[in-house]
Amino acid sequence: MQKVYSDAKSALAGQVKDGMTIMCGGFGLCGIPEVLIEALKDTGAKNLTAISNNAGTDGFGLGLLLETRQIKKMISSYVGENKLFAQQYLSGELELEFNPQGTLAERIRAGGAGIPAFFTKTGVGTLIAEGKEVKTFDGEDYVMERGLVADISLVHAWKGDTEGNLIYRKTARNFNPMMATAGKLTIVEVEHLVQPGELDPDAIVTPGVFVQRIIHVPNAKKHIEQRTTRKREAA
Amino acid sequence: MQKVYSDAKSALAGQVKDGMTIMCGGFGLCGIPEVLIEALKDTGAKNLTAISNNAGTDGFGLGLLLETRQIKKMISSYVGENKLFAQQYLSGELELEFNPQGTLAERIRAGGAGIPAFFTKTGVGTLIAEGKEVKTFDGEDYVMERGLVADISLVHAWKGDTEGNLIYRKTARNFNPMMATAGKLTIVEVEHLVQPGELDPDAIVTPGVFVQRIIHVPNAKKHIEQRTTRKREAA
Amino acid sequence: MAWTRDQMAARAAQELRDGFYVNLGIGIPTLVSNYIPQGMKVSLQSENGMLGMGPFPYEGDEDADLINAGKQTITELPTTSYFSSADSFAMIRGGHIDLSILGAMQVAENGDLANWMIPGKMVKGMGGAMDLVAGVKKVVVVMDHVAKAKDGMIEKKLLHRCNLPLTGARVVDMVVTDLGVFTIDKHGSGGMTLVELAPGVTLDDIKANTEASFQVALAKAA
Amino acid sequence: MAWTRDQMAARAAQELRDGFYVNLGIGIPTLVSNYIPQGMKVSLQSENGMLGMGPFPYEGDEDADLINAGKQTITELPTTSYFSSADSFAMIRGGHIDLSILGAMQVAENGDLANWMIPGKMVKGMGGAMDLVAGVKKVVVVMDHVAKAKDGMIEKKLLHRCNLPLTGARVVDMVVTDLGVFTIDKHGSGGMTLVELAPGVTLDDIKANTEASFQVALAKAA
Repeated sequence: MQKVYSDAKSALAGQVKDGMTIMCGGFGLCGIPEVLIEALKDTGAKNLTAISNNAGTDGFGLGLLLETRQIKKMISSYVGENKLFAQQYLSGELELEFNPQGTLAERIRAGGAGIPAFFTKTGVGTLIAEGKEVKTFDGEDYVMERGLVADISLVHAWKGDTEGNLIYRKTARNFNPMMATAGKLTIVEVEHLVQPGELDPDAIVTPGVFVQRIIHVPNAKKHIEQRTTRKREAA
Repeated sequence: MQKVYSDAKSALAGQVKDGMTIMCGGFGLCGIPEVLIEALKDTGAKNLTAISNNAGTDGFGLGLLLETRQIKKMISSYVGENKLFAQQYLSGELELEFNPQGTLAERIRAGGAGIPAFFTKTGVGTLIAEGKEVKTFDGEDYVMERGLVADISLVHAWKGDTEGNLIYRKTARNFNPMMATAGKLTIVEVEHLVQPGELDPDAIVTPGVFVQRIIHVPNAKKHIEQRTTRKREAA
Repeated sequence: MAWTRDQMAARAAQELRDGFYVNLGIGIPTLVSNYIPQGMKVSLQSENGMLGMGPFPYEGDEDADLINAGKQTITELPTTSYFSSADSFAMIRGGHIDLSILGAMQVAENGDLANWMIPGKMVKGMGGAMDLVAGVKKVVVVMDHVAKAKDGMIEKKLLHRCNLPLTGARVVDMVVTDLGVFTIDKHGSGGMTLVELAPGVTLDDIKANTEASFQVALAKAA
Repeated sequence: MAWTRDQMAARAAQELRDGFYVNLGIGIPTLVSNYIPQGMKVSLQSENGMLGMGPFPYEGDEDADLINAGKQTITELPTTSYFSSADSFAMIRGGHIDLSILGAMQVAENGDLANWMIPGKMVKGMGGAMDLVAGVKKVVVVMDHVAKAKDGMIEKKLLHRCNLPLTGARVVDMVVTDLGVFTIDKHGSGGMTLVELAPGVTLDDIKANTEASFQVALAKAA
């Protein structure tokens, strides 16, 4: 059982089919599995449903698969950074399902944890609750939300060992750990590929059982959407 | 806002009332908040409901509060190591609610996460599902289980900083992290009390927001229930 | 003389308490972090998975892996912890964050809030706003009292009922505008109460710019 | 000649596959770890929060913070990771564990399993058993074919229907007893099938000791 693949192309080879549901980690462009997304584009698979908090930006992340019109539907919480997305959505080419960000995160966590549905206060009394079961617990209303699973999850991690144990870096963690648990096939790109024993077992965030395939991306490109800084004060 | 208290007695002072629900971390005697349990006993509070995977053993952990008959009801998954428990249960002194271990863990996680109920396959078609809502999702039956919260959670951690950020050691983690999130008041004993900045922020398991009070227990007693070993092979 | 953006942020900052865990929205709410009183310990949560958010980095110190929910580069503090989006919203939904300060398009007198979509216009999504207003213990809205359209028309934002799709029903505890401060009894039947006027603003100014019914209980003289 | 405990464990070990993640119950199932074929990679999960469980420690190396679900001292491996009970059962409930091998009091021909309580006797609790049988992809029971009571009476354990309270309904895929091996079509209507006999055990021996209805499809000669 060798989990390490030489590159993104070989890790995806023969796995992606038209119409599949793909989860994609990241928040904005932070912690997205950029190399795997490019390889997903290169498979040419069409009519994909993409579950991802955002839709990338024009030319980056899932934005690439919008250009090639490979995505049929997005399940997201915020897509404000992408003009191409707006065009395709307004022209009716692209389906869109908005989820509150916490509900999206919890639906993915539930999918990976074998929980088909749960109740949350979020969205009660709003459009989000329409058509969904609402139930009262201890005098308060809650809406039922369903768990989400994917055919393939694409994940970006900071360090991973050859067993698939993963550690994330700062806010690049975001949706990656839950998505790792909710993919029937989970493929991970890691910035640092290490041997078993090199990660602190108390600090591993994603145990290897959730990871089927790993690639090493030693020079991951990273993008900053909003570069905000402060001036150094004079000494 | 000073979270660090000098000892268990002062950390509990004025907080424990008769009839409260108390969560108590640990699996068997591994990772139990032993010093806080002793202080809980010393408060003399009665008619407590204790939520804990086990009930300690005779003379250790929650076993201490069984001796003093301070516990009215236990919510647990396995209580096989405690003769006093059996006596009090069979005589009708003690109420008992069994939960499958994973359901118990998830109910506590849900309580801390603002989820009043969720569905699970566990226990469908058994005594556990009796009187509970059963619902079919995608052709399979699931039982609805409720989230759990506590008035006070008692937690044992390995390292904690003065902010309440916590790290656990090996299998002593078990129920402690979820219980830290599900207590209206969460009180933690840590083996090593450190300053902010000494813990790796990517490795913190319990962020400080969940912890209201911390005590330092530098010489924590630890107990082994089943000492199993193997022989060293001759060189 | 209405409050400036910074004065509104400073007024909202009066709702901070020592030891609070706080989530600040984009825009004026972000400015609130500049008005945390000296000696008061306030921890900022960023819903993309961080507790203990520091200020913007010095030029050259930006880290692409370290951003806030507005995708801005930020820094960490000695108290910082990182966690997943699921854990972050468990923290929010579970009621562990004390205060959320955010912007709004409309607020109704019963505490209903609309701030995520205008039908017919491009919809960007609600992000974490619905979770924040449903889960956080106290929700303070900071916004201009009225909206000024391009054609110079004024649209009221404090209404009997929101006519935009809701972000949350009965979720707002307090509204700070450039003209004054209102409290809302969101769980009870007490409705909305004007509790403070910006300097030089009169009750008549407020009445002229407010559709919502409100009581008046001014603690300070105008 | 019926199988010994070790032979039963060895037979159950034939269900292991390279790369499997496996949870082993207390008793005979624990012995299965001694029969992992050379060169096969199998990772053991312990439901109290550990993946990659090593053997018992050498004397003197016991660590009170490092135990398995049977509360026995164990060791870690280079591949080990630790996690909370919630995360552990998310792993189990979510179907990420390939195989669970556990003991039983009774198994019915439809895959029903009873192994946690006898009414009227002291009940210790189900621990993680209900979650394991509901969540793990394949469930193999290893047990004596019949129970021998103190008075010498024999009680059958493979039944039409369990008369003890269930641990799970339609959950068992395979039963390994000291007399043979059965498969169960738990999701379909195929019922129970005898697929293997222990050496020297006859079909008549099985019939005499089994209440459950079963088909016979012996792959190997007895």
